[in-house]
Amino acid sequence: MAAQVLQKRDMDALFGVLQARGFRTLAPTVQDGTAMWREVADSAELPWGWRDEQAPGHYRLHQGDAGRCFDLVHGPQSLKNQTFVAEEPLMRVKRVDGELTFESCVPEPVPTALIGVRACDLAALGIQDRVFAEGEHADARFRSRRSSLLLVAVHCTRAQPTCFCASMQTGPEAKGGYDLALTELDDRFLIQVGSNQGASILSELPTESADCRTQERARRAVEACAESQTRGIDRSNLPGALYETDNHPRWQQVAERCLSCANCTMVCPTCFCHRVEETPSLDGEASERTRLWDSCFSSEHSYIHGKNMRPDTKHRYRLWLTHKLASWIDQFGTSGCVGCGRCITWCPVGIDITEEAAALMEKP
Amino acid sequence: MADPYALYPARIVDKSEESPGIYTYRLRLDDDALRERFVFEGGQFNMIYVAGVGEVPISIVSDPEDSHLLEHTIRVVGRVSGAIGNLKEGDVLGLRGPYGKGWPLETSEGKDVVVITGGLGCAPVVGAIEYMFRRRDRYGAIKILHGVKTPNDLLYRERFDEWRKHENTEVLLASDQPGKTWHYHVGVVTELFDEVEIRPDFAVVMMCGPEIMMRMAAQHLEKRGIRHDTMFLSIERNMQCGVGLCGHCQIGPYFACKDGPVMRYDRVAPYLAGGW
Amino acid sequence: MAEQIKRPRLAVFKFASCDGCQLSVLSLEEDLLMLNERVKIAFFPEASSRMLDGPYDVALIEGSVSTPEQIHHLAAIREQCDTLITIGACATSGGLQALRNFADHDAFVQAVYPHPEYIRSLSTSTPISEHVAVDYELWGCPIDKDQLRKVLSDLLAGVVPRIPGVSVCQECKRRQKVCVLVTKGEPCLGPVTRTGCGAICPSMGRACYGCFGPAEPSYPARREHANTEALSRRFRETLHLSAHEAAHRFRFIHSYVSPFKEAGEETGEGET
Amino acid sequence: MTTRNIEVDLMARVEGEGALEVVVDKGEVKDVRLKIFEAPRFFEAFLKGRHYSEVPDIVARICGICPVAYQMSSVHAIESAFGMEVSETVRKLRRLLYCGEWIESHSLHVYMLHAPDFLGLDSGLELARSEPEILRRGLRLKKVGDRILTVLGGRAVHPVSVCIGGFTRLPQTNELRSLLDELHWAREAAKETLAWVAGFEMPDLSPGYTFAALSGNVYPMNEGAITVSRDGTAHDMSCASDGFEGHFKERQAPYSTAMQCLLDEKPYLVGPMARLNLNAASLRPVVREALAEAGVELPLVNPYHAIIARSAEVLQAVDEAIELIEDYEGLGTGPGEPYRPVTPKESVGTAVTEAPRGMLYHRYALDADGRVVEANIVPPTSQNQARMEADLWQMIPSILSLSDEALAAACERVIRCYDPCISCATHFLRLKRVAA
Ligand SMILES: Cc1cc2nc3c(=O)[nH]c(=O)nc-3n(C[C@H](O)[C@H](O)[C@H](O)COP(=O)(O)OP(=O)(O)OC[C@H]3O[C@@H](n4cnc5c(N)ncnc54)[C@H](O)[C@@H]3O)c2cc1C
Ligand code: SF4
Ligand code: SF4
Ligand code: SF4
Repeated sequence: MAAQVLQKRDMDALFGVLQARGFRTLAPTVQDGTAMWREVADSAELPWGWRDEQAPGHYRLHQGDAGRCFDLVHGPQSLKNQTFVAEEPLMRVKRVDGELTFESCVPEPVPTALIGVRACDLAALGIQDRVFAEGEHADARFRSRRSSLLLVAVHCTRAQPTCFCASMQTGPEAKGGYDLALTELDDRFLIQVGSNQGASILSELPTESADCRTQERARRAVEACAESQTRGIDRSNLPGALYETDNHPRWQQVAERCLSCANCTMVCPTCFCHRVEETPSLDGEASERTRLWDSCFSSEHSYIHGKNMRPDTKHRYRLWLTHKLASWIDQFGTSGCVGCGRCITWCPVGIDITEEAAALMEKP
Repeated sequence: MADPYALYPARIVDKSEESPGIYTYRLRLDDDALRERFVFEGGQFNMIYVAGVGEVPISIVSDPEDSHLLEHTIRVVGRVSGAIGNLKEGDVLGLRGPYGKGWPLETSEGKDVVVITGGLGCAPVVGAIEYMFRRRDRYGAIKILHGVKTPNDLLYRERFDEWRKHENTEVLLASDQPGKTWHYHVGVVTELFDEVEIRPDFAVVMMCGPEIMMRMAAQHLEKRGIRHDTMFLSIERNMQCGVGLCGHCQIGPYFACKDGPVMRYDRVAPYLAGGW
Repeated sequence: MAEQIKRPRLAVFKFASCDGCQLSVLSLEEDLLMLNERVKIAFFPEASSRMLDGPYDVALIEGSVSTPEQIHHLAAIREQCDTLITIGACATSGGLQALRNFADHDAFVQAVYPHPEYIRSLSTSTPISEHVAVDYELWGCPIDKDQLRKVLSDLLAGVVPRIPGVSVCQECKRRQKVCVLVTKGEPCLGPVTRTGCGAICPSMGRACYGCFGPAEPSYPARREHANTEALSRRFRETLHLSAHEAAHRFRFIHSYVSPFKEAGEETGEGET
Repeated sequence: MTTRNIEVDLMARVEGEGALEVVVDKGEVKDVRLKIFEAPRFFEAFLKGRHYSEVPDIVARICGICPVAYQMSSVHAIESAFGMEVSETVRKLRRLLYCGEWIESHSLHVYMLHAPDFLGLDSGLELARSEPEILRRGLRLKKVGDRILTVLGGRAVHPVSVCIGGFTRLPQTNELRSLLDELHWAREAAKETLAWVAGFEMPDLSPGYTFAALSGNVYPMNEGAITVSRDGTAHDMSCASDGFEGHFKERQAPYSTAMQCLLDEKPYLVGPMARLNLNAASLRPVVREALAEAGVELPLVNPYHAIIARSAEVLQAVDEAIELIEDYEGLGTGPGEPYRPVTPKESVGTAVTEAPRGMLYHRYALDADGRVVEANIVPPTSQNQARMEADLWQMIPSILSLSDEALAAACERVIRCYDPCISCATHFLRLKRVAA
């Protein structure tokens, strides 16, 4: 279907149609000085007039153009928080008369529409699909949540200095994987269809077909966003080049700054490490197994009895960066980094993956 | 399996002590259908779960041709293994598997096999050795080289004596430190290489032990002309899931759980004992 | 009856402390009743007038060592108990009162008491582990009762307990809390502080003040240290804290344990 | 043998460590010593040089049983030093926080520490066998208090959200509302508690107390004037918190690391009984009804009746908490600041608030950067300490016929009425001189 125009004043129709179809509607909202995803009733709760300011280890909100609701690029959460949730029960174990029973916990799908999904996060979702949803051991929990999502993307028209999606070829234009995609212009949205369900929803909205000027303006806004990006990663020699850096002094240098606190991995939309924790009842009759996000920066991550396979921060940082930019390609046929820049912003000491990658690929 | 974490009750049919702190368990899955379906190869592992405690990866040491009773040899080293050690016949565990890639037992048929093990944790390869002896005529010369730190660390002494009796088989032992009852080699395991003949193009090497030992051994063997792609190493990493989801067991670009635990030396060489 | 005899015997001892960690034992609620069934609470003066002599299977120790008598008392307890667990900051690192370790003790006594001659106390407040062997340490000021429950369940099941040692940040992010360091420039200690509290300070919009002590691996494989140096540098260079202010962040609840101890060294002469 | 030395080496079911020594010679009481051997922790000394913003977290560590009281007295004192007022929302939420602590602390004392004395048990846990439902009720009531503290402050012991000028975060309306179901249950449970304890058989003892508590328009927690009454009804003296040190004087006993505090050289009583007596007029109707139904008349003058006062205050706090929550207008989700900005200045500030065990006085002198120059803290237990000893002097002659063991136990029971918190009582004194 050709692109359509939805006037901003008609935006609540989108919420209405989705809700009528049984979806919970979630969107980024302003909370605690950033954007957090939350269930919202209508467009009034979107971050109208807010813009973010991101830099390494730095995030602030400012007032901007009151007529715009998607100028706030992103907060710490990505789609990962919806599909591979931070903490969830895996199973309940009971002991009855010496027998063990195992009850798997798999969530019932709850139809959920996410409004305002960024290109980088869609790309990241595609990557997590390869990890969790494909292959012999696909994860039932991820799949249940994933299958219940309806995705309304927003092509970015504003980038942060930390963003480098253009260089990773994941954005700022959403490349697919969405049901509907919006481009925000001053008074209207250009709206594109990415799936049959999206088309069917669009048909219920008060839209008109987009004229050439609107399409052109939308295209230019997204292009300008790409051009505004200053960071990037030179991927021409990846994955190979990184495997040659084993003894590069940069690993030690970054380890002296790195806190090993794991924030980068927690906010990264593709990181999938997790561990399983056991919570037995005091009487020993029952136990719950919980899956939690873990991080390759944890000392326990590589622990095997008596030793740590990755004993120092430099080993852990090396595993992380190499995994993101190189080994992921060997493992899953795609980069593990989509260029969202979150790890740069949310690192308490502002370590910058693009800067580190560039330094590592230079001869020491 | 819809849920990769789903566990199945397995009952301890038999428990025997190999030596202090090392036990061999024979487990029987409760579910008949599952038991029938359970097919594995030597060197694969199961995740073994103790209620209220946790789950650990443990190699299957029994023979793939008898999958009704699964044999596991477990050394008590910590939390979960300790809890397994406290269990007795009739107790129920949780089990899922089999996972990972095992020893190249079939492709090694017709070849000489050199088994190099070190330290205490050589259970994963014991199953493979037994497998070959049960099919002794399919293999060429079998040479078992085993190194320990002190004479007291030598486990399975009877098994070594048993194996030694087979035809066309050599068993060589080395201890870093001397001891009164130790009448084998004193020194590191790589020094035993000088005592055995290895035919570069006819031998497959299987190794299990500390990474640093395996790396040294591989470097020695390389000098003796052994090709990298004929050496196989059993890799140990922390594993939470066993199926490539949890990320813990990465070693360079590999997941030890699904690309291993048995891995070809040419692949893992850059990542051994280097903080990967 | 035979069942009763076999119940493990639990004792709770107090040294210099605020009682908050003992209170966490009493706050186990329903689990307190279950615990009371599974163990014999043999010595817990704060909760019961019945004080039975040792030996004890498990002793929980609250508080730091700060008087000469306590050193002897502690040695006696160690002999009486099988498994000794310290509960809380005071017992585990010397606690807030270890601030005295950096000052002139006599001046302190004189400053606080009109009759300093009545006061018998050591010039330092030290962790239990400085005096006797400790089997497990529960961090936190106060401890987290869920951690306590887990450790007790493990011990009752005959399993080696594990106490996680990763950073507060992990929990902070898992709970979808917004980083106060990045969004507000607050000097948060979360990145170098041990997990366990549920990241409640950032949840309450403020910086973590390190009450669970330094993050470090929970397995004895290698005792490495949280990178307090880099965090302190960050406080000074981009959050514009003075050297003194940055040091005070670390010289607080856990002033006497590495690496907070070293990171707290920049304070002015004679001050705490 | 005419001289009897009665000793309780380690008093049980009190917070902190204390001992009791009574010397009786030829049928006459010669000495009564409440010995506090809790190790000194020198809080006032290391407060010096600390930034005002660190004070609430430091002083909370004085006592894990009533950390909120310490936080409250400190923020009020410092706010008064800086001449600042807090918003009405903050004022109410601080009351709510205090309600949480009262409910938690009082329920613990009533059920786990004190009731066993009237039931002939060694510990509250023994109720698990005889009356498990009652024990469950007590633990659940305590948990209601813990939950209020957790919603407002992150955790029950040493909550983290109190700061000078307000809170670091204000709760969302729905977070508070989620407490209401339990609170409604708690209101009934608190009534049952009051009826239950009022039915206990209690010895007669009326030592003729002088009562001291805050009193004002509302039931005191963090507001009201210091008020003294000699009969429990008439207000004989009244002053603001800066008058505290002028009337109440501390001295150190040689056998104790704690200080004793006297009013005109004489012992006086602080705590729930004093509060209840002096504030009968501001009791909530539901409390008045429950007291009447239980046949309790004010003023209360017998130390054993403290358990009744405590139970009445649990009801008072639960009922007020419900009202505070129902009235609460949450701040929505915008990035508004929950505390007022602070401008430090060189100044001195004092405050008294009502800890569960009674008046808690703080005074701070601060420099222009807002760093503490001097601190003085007088906790309730040091105020009650002389009173406890006086009670024993008075009671012991009438029970001399008892065996040593029984006599010791009887003395311990009197002490326990005060819910003494020895961790608090110790290590406070005026900071006279500070190391250079
Ligand atoms: C593929 C594979 C096969 C194995 N086969 C055997 C076997 O046949 N017999 C045997 O005795 N042992 C075997 N191990 C080692 C066994 O898994 C560990 O000894 C066991 O995990 C220790 O757990 P614990 O809780 O007792 O130790 P702790 O020291 O208390 O360890 C705590 C946690 O760390 C992790 N961990 C610790 N040590 C290891 C380790 N060596 N490998 C992986 N994760 C570890 C686990 O998650 C464990 O739960 C194997 C390991 C792997 C990876
Ligand atoms: S590595 Fe960093 S920039 Fe790349 S996807 Fe993860 S968080 Fe985003
Ligand atoms: S607020 Fe503190 S604990 Fe949370 S992520 Fe930021 S630095 Fe870490
Ligand atoms: S966030 Fe830090 S200071 Fe706050 S409770 Fe947790 S560990 Fe303690």
